[in-house]
Amino acid sequence: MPPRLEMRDSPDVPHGVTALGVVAPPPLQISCPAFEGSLAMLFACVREHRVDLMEVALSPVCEAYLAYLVSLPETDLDEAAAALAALAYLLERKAWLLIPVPEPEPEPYEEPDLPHPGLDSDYHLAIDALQTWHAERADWFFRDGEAAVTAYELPYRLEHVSAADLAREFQRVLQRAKPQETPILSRPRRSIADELRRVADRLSPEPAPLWQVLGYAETKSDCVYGFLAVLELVRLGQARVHVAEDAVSVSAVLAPRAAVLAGGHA
Amino acid sequence: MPSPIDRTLALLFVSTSPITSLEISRALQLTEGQVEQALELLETQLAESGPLQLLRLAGGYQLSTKAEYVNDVAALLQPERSKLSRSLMEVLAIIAYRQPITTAEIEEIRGASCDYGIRALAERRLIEEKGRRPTPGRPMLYGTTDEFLHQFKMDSLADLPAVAPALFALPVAAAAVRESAEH
Amino acid sequence: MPSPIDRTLALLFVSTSPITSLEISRALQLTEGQVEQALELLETQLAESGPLQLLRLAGGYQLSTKAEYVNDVAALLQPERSKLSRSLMEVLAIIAYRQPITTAEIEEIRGASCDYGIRALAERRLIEEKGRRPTPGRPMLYGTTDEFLHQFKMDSLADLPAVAPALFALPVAAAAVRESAEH
Repeated sequence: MPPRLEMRDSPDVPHGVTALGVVAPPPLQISCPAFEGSLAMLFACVREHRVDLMEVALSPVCEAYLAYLVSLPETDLDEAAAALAALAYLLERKAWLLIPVPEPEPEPYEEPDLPHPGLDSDYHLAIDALQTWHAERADWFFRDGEAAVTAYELPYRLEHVSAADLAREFQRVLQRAKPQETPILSRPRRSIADELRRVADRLSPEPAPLWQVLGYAETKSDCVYGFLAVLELVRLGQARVHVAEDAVSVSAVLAPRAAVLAGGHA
Repeated sequence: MPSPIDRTLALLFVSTSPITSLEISRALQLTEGQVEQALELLETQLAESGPLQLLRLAGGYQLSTKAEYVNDVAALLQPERSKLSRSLMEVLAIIAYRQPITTAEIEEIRGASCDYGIRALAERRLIEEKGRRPTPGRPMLYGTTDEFLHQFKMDSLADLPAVAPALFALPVAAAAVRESAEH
Repeated sequence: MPSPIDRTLALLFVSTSPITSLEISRALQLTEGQVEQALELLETQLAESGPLQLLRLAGGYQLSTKAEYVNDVAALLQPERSKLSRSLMEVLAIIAYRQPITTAEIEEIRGASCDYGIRALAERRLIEEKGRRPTPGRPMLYGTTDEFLHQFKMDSLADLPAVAPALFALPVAAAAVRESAEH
């Protein structure tokens, strides 16, 4: 089995294209007192100032890289190039570190020291404290969000409103509520058949209250005619009356419409 | 052990819609009588000092800020003014002229919901509950308050400006009105 | 004219999230000094009696019921108590102390994946995206929200538990906490 495949089994660095779409360098493993891990990890750690590059000898890494290039006939060029770029970066950084410079090297981003991998006990203490606070906080209750705000959309200024405004408003509401009725000059003649038809139209198989069945009635005589029509429909077996404790309701008996009307005329 | 008054106040504080004395008594494991008593004391206590007041609304109780803080509250919340004024005015006018009246009747006249209006007007102490109508469902009746008379500079409801009499008789009690239409 | 204390209380009552003394002073047209004084008096007054308390939370002031009323209120509201799992707490703690931080960094500290944690915490609005780090890949940076401060009863990040001063890397909190740790 070629050494390269063994190296790819390393869990630290996936082979090939990473999730970020960047080609990862081959998983060359480096092991020294200051650092243990892959070339990619070393690159990342140096970049983020988590490893002192002065403590890591780079010449064995370069040798390993050359061995990797030589030993693998089917070397992936992208992969090899990525490793070369990482190695070049490390060598340049180390060169900068070795040459005393009057000005500090400019850093694009200041990264704080990260603790050692794995959660240390300090975090556990902090988590415990936060958990306690969270539990204590659950003992407090606040005014509920949305409902409260709508309840306060009320600053209606009354200083400029008079009783006359109130009257005008009332009149306006009433006008909107019911348009002016046209006066009835003479009482029209009525046909009981029309009345039956009107009532039958409003009946459904579901029992409905009497007032709903007579809903169109606007005058006392409307009510009387409507009621007579209901009685007639009941007599003809086309409607049924249900008497409950506090209400009377009427339902239709399903039958051909023609029979009703014929009955009415009869 | 906190007093029933304080415990009741805590519940009212967290409720943003009216709660009944029954709900309070269940939560606090007190009798309804004890809760009613606590509510009465709380109402007096709040009325005497502080910016809050206890309202009796739709058969339940609710806390709100007193009317004199409305400008402060408005300055903080910056609510929409113009949109609401008209609908509040309508509900108030209907209640003033047709009291005592149920919400269903107000809605019939207006052709629109009036829950918000009732609440907002009660918060301003312009209307209050006036008992229940002895019909099925025992709906709550609303009427105007002394504060309403004071705000509109009236001595009694008789001072309300007259409205065209023909329009005056309308839906409320359908039978009565329909009868009058026949004459 | 109502007192500044009562007027402040009225505003706190209608606010459903923390409000700052600046917001109060603007609404009441008082100086911030006057408001701060009123808040201080109000805090003492509420602490002495009644079921409410004044809290400094997430950079503002807010009223809540006192902890001894928890059972009464819970009996009324029957709230769903959502406890955060230990693994969510780990991710949250790392973000809180090391913000702004990338998922890769969190995973490195924890030694375990944190995708689920990030999503769950963001859904609870405890954390949010805080921009991208200007490094290759431009990874997303995460930090805590005001809701986090509110849920963990903190006024600012400087209130993070000082049990572990070594954890502080963020410039905001670091100074304050290290100072307090020195005393």
